[in-house]
Formats: sequence, C-alpha cells, structure tokens
Amino acid sequence: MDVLSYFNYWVVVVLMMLGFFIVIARANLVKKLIGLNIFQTSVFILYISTGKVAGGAAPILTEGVTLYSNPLPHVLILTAIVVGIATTSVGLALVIRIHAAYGSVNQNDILQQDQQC
Amino acid sequence: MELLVNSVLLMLLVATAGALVVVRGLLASTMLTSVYGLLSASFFVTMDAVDVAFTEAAVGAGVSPLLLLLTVAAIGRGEPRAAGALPILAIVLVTITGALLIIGTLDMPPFGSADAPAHTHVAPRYLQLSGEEIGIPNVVTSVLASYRAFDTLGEVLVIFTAGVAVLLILATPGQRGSARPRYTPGSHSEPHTILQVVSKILIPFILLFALYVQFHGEYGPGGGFQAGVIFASGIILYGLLYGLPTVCRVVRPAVVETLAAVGVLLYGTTGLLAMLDGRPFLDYSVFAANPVLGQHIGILLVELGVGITVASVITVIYYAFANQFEMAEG
Amino acid sequence: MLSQLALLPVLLPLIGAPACAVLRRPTAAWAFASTVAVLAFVAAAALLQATARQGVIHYAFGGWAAPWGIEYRIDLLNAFVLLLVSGIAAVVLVASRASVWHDIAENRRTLFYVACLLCLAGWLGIAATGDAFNLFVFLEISSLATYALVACGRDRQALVAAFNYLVMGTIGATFILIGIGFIYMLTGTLNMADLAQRLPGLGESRTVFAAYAFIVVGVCLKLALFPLHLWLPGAYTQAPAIVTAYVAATATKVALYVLIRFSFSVFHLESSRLALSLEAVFISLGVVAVFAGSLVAVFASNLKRALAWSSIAQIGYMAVGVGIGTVAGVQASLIHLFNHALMKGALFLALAAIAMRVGGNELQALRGIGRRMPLTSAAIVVAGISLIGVPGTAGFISKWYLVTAALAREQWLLALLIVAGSLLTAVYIWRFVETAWLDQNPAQPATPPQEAPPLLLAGTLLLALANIYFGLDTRLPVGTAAGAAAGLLGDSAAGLLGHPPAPLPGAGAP
Amino acid sequence: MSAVLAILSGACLLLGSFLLLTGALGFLRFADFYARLHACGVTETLATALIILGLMLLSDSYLPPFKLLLILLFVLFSSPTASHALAKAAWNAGVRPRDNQGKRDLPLPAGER
Repeated sequence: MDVLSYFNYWVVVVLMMLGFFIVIARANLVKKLIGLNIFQTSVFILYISTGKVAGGAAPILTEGVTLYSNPLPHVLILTAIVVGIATTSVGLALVIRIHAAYGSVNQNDILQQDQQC
Repeated sequence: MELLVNSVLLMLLVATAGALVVVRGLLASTMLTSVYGLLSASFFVTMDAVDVAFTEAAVGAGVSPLLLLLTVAAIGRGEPRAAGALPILAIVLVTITGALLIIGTLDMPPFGSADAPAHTHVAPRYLQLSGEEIGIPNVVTSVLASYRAFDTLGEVLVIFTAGVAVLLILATPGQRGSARPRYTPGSHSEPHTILQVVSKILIPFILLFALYVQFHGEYGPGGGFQAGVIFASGIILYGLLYGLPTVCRVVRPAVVETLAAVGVLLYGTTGLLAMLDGRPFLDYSVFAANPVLGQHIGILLVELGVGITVASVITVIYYAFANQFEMAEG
Repeated sequence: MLSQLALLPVLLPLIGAPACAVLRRPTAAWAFASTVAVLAFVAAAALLQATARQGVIHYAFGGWAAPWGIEYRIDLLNAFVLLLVSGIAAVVLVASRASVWHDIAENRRTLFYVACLLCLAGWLGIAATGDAFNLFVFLEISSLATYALVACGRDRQALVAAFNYLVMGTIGATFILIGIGFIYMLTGTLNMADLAQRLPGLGESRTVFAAYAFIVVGVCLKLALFPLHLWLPGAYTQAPAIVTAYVAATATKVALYVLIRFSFSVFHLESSRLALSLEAVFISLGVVAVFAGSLVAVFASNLKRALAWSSIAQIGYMAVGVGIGTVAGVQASLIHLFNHALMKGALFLALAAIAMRVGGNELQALRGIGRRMPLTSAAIVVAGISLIGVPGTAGFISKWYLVTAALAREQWLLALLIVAGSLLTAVYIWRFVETAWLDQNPAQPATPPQEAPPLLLAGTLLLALANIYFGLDTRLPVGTAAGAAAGLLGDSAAGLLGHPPAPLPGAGAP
Repeated sequence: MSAVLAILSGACLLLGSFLLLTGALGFLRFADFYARLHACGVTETLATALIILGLMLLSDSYLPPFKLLLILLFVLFSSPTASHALAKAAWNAGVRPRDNQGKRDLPLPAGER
C-alpha cells in the first residue's frame, strides 16, 4: 500500500480529531462553536480531496482540456458550507442570550448556577 | 510541485488547529479561525475546487469570524482560564472517532486516482453532457442549479432558517417588531475619517463586484451564494464604519427581512412554474422552446433567488448581532 | 396531478414557510401555518393511498433521471412516516394558538410559526427523499428550526438546553455527513436505491463498515438512543409547551425512520456480516434505555421531565425492534413509532394546557387537577394507559407485536424485559393519577373547573381518542407497517402475520 | 522578447517574495506592536505590488493583466488602510510604543496622551 496515497486523508483525520476535541473538552461555549467549525471544515476538506483527480483541471469546461476534477463533491460542499455558517450563527446568537442571562459563557459556571436554583 | 504546496498547506492547517486547541483567549481563537478558513480555501484551490474555495474564503475567513468578533464584542473577551483536569473522556471519544476514521480510510480508493468509483459512476455524465444539456461552461453551476437544484433550494432554505432562528432568538421581549436596532445618534464616539473615506471609495466597487460574481457564475467561479455574501459584506462594511443607525436608514431592516423571504419564494416559484405545465418541479425546459435556453433562464432566476436570500439573511444576522453589541455598550 | 402528488406534502410547508414570514399579524401566521399543515396532511394521506394501490411512486426533480438528479421514491414506509408527521403537525399547530399566545412574546409569534413550518418542511423532506445528501440538507433545516424553537422557552435554562442540543445535533449531522462521504467515495453515487445496489458488491470493505458506524452514531444522536440521549431531557423540559408536543411526537420518529432506511434499505444490514453484532448493540442499548429512562421518569418531580425521560425509554423499545432485525421486528418498531407519536402528542398537548392554567408541570402543583381540568386529565390517563400498553389501547398493539417478534426469535428474556418495562411505566402514570385525583390540596379550596381553551382541548382529546381507536382498529398502522417492513427487507413473507399490506380504510382517518 | 519578459517577471517575483520574508522576519523580531506593524505593513504593499507586476508580465493575453491591475489597485487602497486601522485600534486600546528591548513604554512628547 502506498502510504503517500492516503497521506491527505490521514491529515484530514487529524484535523477532524482536533476540532472534535475542542468541542468536547473546552468549557467555553464560543470555543465549542469554534471547534465545531473546525470539525465541519475538516469534513469539507475530506470531501474535496475525494473529488481531486491527479492532473485534472477545475471543472469549468474549456476547449482542449479533457481531464477535470469531479464537480459533484464541490456542489455538495458548497451546500455544506452554508449549513456550517447557518449553524454557527444560530449558535452564536444563543451564546449572546446565554451571556445576558447567566453573565458567563463557561459551561461549568452555568451548570453551577443552574444547580443552585 | 503540487504535492509540495499541498503538504505545506495541510501542515499549516494542522498547526492552526493545534494552536486553536492550546489558545484560550477568544479574540485569538477568532483570528485563528479566520486563518483556518483562509488556509482551507487555498487548499480547495489546489484541489481544483475554485467555487468552493471562493465560498470558503467568503464564509470561513469572512462572515464567520465577523460574527465571532461581534459576539466577543457583545459578551466581552472573558478571562482565559487555566486548564482544568485532563479531559480523559474527551480524549477517549476523540481517539475512538479517529481510529474509526483511519479504519475507514484503509479501503478507500487512493487519493487522486482517476479510476476511483466517485469519478467513474455519476460524475462523468456531468462533465460530458452538461455542455450540451445545460450549455454553460461551469459544471459546478450546472450541477448546483439544475441537476441537483432541489438540494440548492434546501440550501437556500437552510440559510433562511438561520435568519429566522437568529431573529427568533435575539428578539428582545417587549420590543415591537423583530430585532430592530434603536436609533441612537453618535454611538460611535470617534469618527474614523480615513477608514470612512477609503470605504466610500471601495463600497461601490464591492457591490459592483458582487453583481459581476452573481451574473458571471455560469462562466467562471461564483454564483448566487458568493455574490450574496459579497453584497452583504459591502453593507456590513458601511455599518461597521458609520454605525448601525446610519446603515439601517440606508438599508431598512424591514425591507431586508422581506427580501430574505422573497428570494426563497423566487426560487420556489421558478420551480412551481414547471409544475403548472405538468412537468416535474424545477424542470426549466418550461421557460423556452429550446431546452438549453430554458436551462439558462431557469439557472439565472434560481441564482438570483439564492443571491437575494443570502445577501438579505447575512445582513439581517449582522443587524441582529450588532444590535446586541450596541445594547451591551449602551 | 397524481404525478405531482409525491412532492406535495414537502412542497407545501417548504413554500409556505417563506410566505408565512411575509405575514405581519401573528393570528394570520397561525391560521396560515395550520392550513398548510392540514393540506400537507391531506396530501400525505392521498399519497399513502396511492402508494398502497400502485406501489412505489417515482419523482425526478428537474426531469433529471435518478442517479444524476435528485429523486423521490415514495414507498409505503415513506408515505407512512409522511402521514404520521404531517398529521401530528396539523393537530398540534391547529391546537397551538392559545398556548403560544401564553408562552411566546408578541413580536416573536409570526417567526415562531415560520420556524414551525420550516421544521415540518425539514422532517417531511427527510421522510420523502431518496437521496442521501438531500436527506442531510433537510435534516439541517429541521434541526436549525428546532434549536430556535427550543430556545423560545420561558426559562433561561431553555437557552442552555437549546445550545446543548445544537452542539450534539451538529456533531450528529457531521457524523452523518462523514458517513455519506465515505459511501460516496466507494460507489460514486448518492441515490439511495443506487447505493443499495452498489454497496453489496463491495464485500467486506472496512470503509463501508466505518461509513455505517458514522451514520448510525449520527442518527442515534438525533434519535436520542441511550447513551446518546443527553440533549433530550433538557430540550423537552425547557422548550415551550407546544414545541415539546410538536417535536416529541415527530423529530425522533423521523430519526428512527432514517435509521431503518439506512440499515435495511441502503446497507442491507440483514444480509451483512455486521448484522449479528449490531443486533446485540441495538437490543442491549434499547433494553438499557427502557429501564434507565423509566427509572428516572419514576423519580422525576416534574411531569414534563418525567415524560421526556419516558420518551427515551420508548425509543428504547423501537431500537429493540430494529435490533431484532426480522420483518416482524421492524414492523413492531414502525407500529410503535406510530403509536408513540399519538401518545406523546396527546400527553404533551395536555401538559401544555395544564401549564397554561397552573403555570407549570411540577407534580406538586398538579394536586387536584383532576377536578379542575377533568377532560384534560382524562386525556392524560387515556394516553398514559396506552403508554403502559393496556389491552384496548394503541400501546398494547405495539407491545404485542414487539413481544411476538422477540418470541419468534426465541428471545424469551427479551420478551420478559419488554413486559417488565411496562410495569415501570405504570408507576409514573399512577403517580399522576394519584396526584390528580386522590391527593387533595388542603390549602386550596375546591376551585371551579377551568378547562383548557377549546381548540387545545379538542386537539388533546382527538389524539387521546386516536389511542383508543388505533387500539381497536389496527388496520392502518399494522397493515402499513407490515407492508413497509416487507418492502424494506425484500421479503414477501409478511403475509404470514395475516396482515396483507394493501387495503387501507379511508386514509383520511385521524 | 519573451525571454526578457520572463527574466523581468522572475526578478519581480523573487524580489517580492524576499520582501515578504523580511516583513515576516520583522514581524517576529521587532520589539513593540507599532514596529512590527510597520515591518509587515510597509513591506506587504510593495511586495504584493511586485508579485502582481511579475504575474502581469507572464500573461500573454489582455484580460488577466487587467484583472490583476484591479486587484493591485484594491490592495493599494486596502492594505495601508488596514494597517492604519490596526494602529489606531491599538492606540485606543492603550498600547504604547516601547523601547528597543520591548521592556518599558517610551516617554511620549508633551501634549500627547
């Protein structure tokens, strides 16, 4: 098995793990959303890597070019990017309201305040 | 050469993500997120995904850091805290996920191989036939706006939902109407003369460029979504420099909120017209006797709907966030 | 006309949502949203009848043929879930006005109904689509709208619940996206029917295994299958009363549909090497969920929270059905999916009425509620005994089929555990009966009856009575579920159970 | 002719890259915020201009150089403005110039805050 041929995918896996780790391990809610962002973006990188054809050109039809990269993952990821920013904005809106209600955006503080009452 | 660029970009991505794990300040994290977005956009260019790169540059390096910044401005930077106990559960979960992902890669077709199933089954038709079936050079636009147009309608609906959700969450009780900013003159203590002059020169060109991206998306990278983001960024730039009340007088929130719905409805109506003729939803051949011309008209309308909704929703979200910031200030 | 029918249930709320946003008056928004939901329900009923009569209905968007364009392939299972979700949504939305006016500030009401319609569009889009990626897109529409709806709760804890839901929901969705990406890499297609044909040819690919694992974990997060249920109690308890009724009766059902669709019709789990280990996973997690959920519910001091945990338990039953993995097991799971939606719809609507009159759902505050709100309390009891599974109610039918399916596989212990779980259910339902009628509040003089507002009461009673109706006339859920399960597992032996899939009495039944 | 152009363009690209490198070095090594900003702000504008010029020389049709020219104009406007905005924000936030070792704030001329 050619190690190089999977190198891209493995790096992407590392990126996903880092993003996922931030989501779970950090108590700050904004940080969690940032982690989520990294996690999602890494999945986009996975998809786009799938679409690459070695020696291919960008999928814009040009005369004299016969080998193009796969346009389908691009279309899917365009949609997924939109989903990502939509999620981020809703999450941040929630964070602002949580801060107004609790005076903190730290998960542990919030948990503590909820348990007190 | 390509491999070198590739590897360097990937390593930079890993470094950025690693820094994000370590860094605790929210402002620094926001900047790193922006860097991550820009790097991944560059990576997408090397992967031939120019449309995606364009979008990621606008969203990952532009809009989402902007929203993060507005949030940080509204809630305060917060004190960076020392690390607590080692998050064992998180490490275990992440390791399991990572292991599963690695297992998943083992039987994958090698990177870049042209005979992978993904490149031999559905996609070839798009590359071979879209030229005559749709008649536009940008295959991504063909697939996006025609072959998989229903997905794109879903995408527009997602962004519309985000707008609705943000307004619903941030609408303060007791306030009439939705999240309307208050008109407080002079909320910016200091005039930014240089910035204002430069932005006054640039903003018309930004809006012009947005229109170019909107209507050139069939031929080059770009399209409704990217155009919408750029258009909104022009408005946001104006708002950042002249204050929310001023920009709200120029671009009224009520109008923008209505436009967000109008864009989706434009898309939906374009699809419905085909149904009235007894054809499937989003069949553009209804628009002209010549199917290729019909596709052209359909794609134009649909992309326009996308552009209108995206520009309005992003503006609406900016208004809602900036309003929170001004309330936190005042 | 018939050719467009497949799209109609999804299209109505999908176009209706932005149209609703243009309306200015909240009352108009409510009337509009309710009308749209009712119309979607009528369309779904017609669609179910059409599928029962003529089999699978294809609909190719934009006129592009299947693997290249997006396709709807409506079979009995799709139509069944469409009917259920749109039906519940119609009842809840029509009944919602009083409760929403009570819970939601005036300037939010229009947007609230827009979000409700977006949710509905998302759920119906998931249930109808034949394209894996399209499913992800609609999943996100419904999720985003749900987060916002949950955040509308009166307490500040609603915000935290919504945030947790958002984080876990997004992780789930991203896992699903990873899974879809893997199978796309291996097959080059996103169309589910096409995937189903191409996946078995890949043999023992580790990538297929990982793809299935990611999709299952992602869907189970949305489904709130134990131990991935952490978002559910908070979200259900803190959401506005009407949102709980709206979401509890539908969202997890749609997630279960996705699980079943991917397991049996895309990955063909029943014929794969994975079947055995997954059977063990689903059955054991399901049983644990039944007991853990029920036990927490028994000790909860808030009735809404108790019922939220009860949902986790009931999801456990459905998972057990999927785990059994036979036609009978999947059929039982689908029947319970249907019946549980009726039960929880009725229960949470009743709680919405009580929250309006009493100001909360704490058990302590409910003392003597049986005399103050006799009809609403009666509805709770009816839905409650259905939840327990007493003969004559819809719940009995689900349990019966589940036990039968377990026994057919000679899983005696499993059958016993299913029955034992019902006893725990009886405990927390009894606690309500005790509080409502037997436990008089000494400080409070006998107050005159103060029933729920008429529409809300009507909706509650309709769903409660549906629990009885479908306990007696089981043709609709049982027949359709049998046909759907047989269609999934590619097995015509469903007739063995004596329920031919086809004949449906007036598909417009409640 | 084309050889001359190629050499010219190569020289521009190399010089531009070198300037970027020095800017980055200054950004890392200089003592205080303003010096660092100066290092990368000044070099960046010239370096970008040189790189764009080099790319323009490489092209053999009219459209790409025209687009590059527009980009160059945009950069010439936006890059100094961005530096200005950063410096102003830093000043408003209370960041003061420091001595060569970056140890203490420099005394300000009379009349300044």
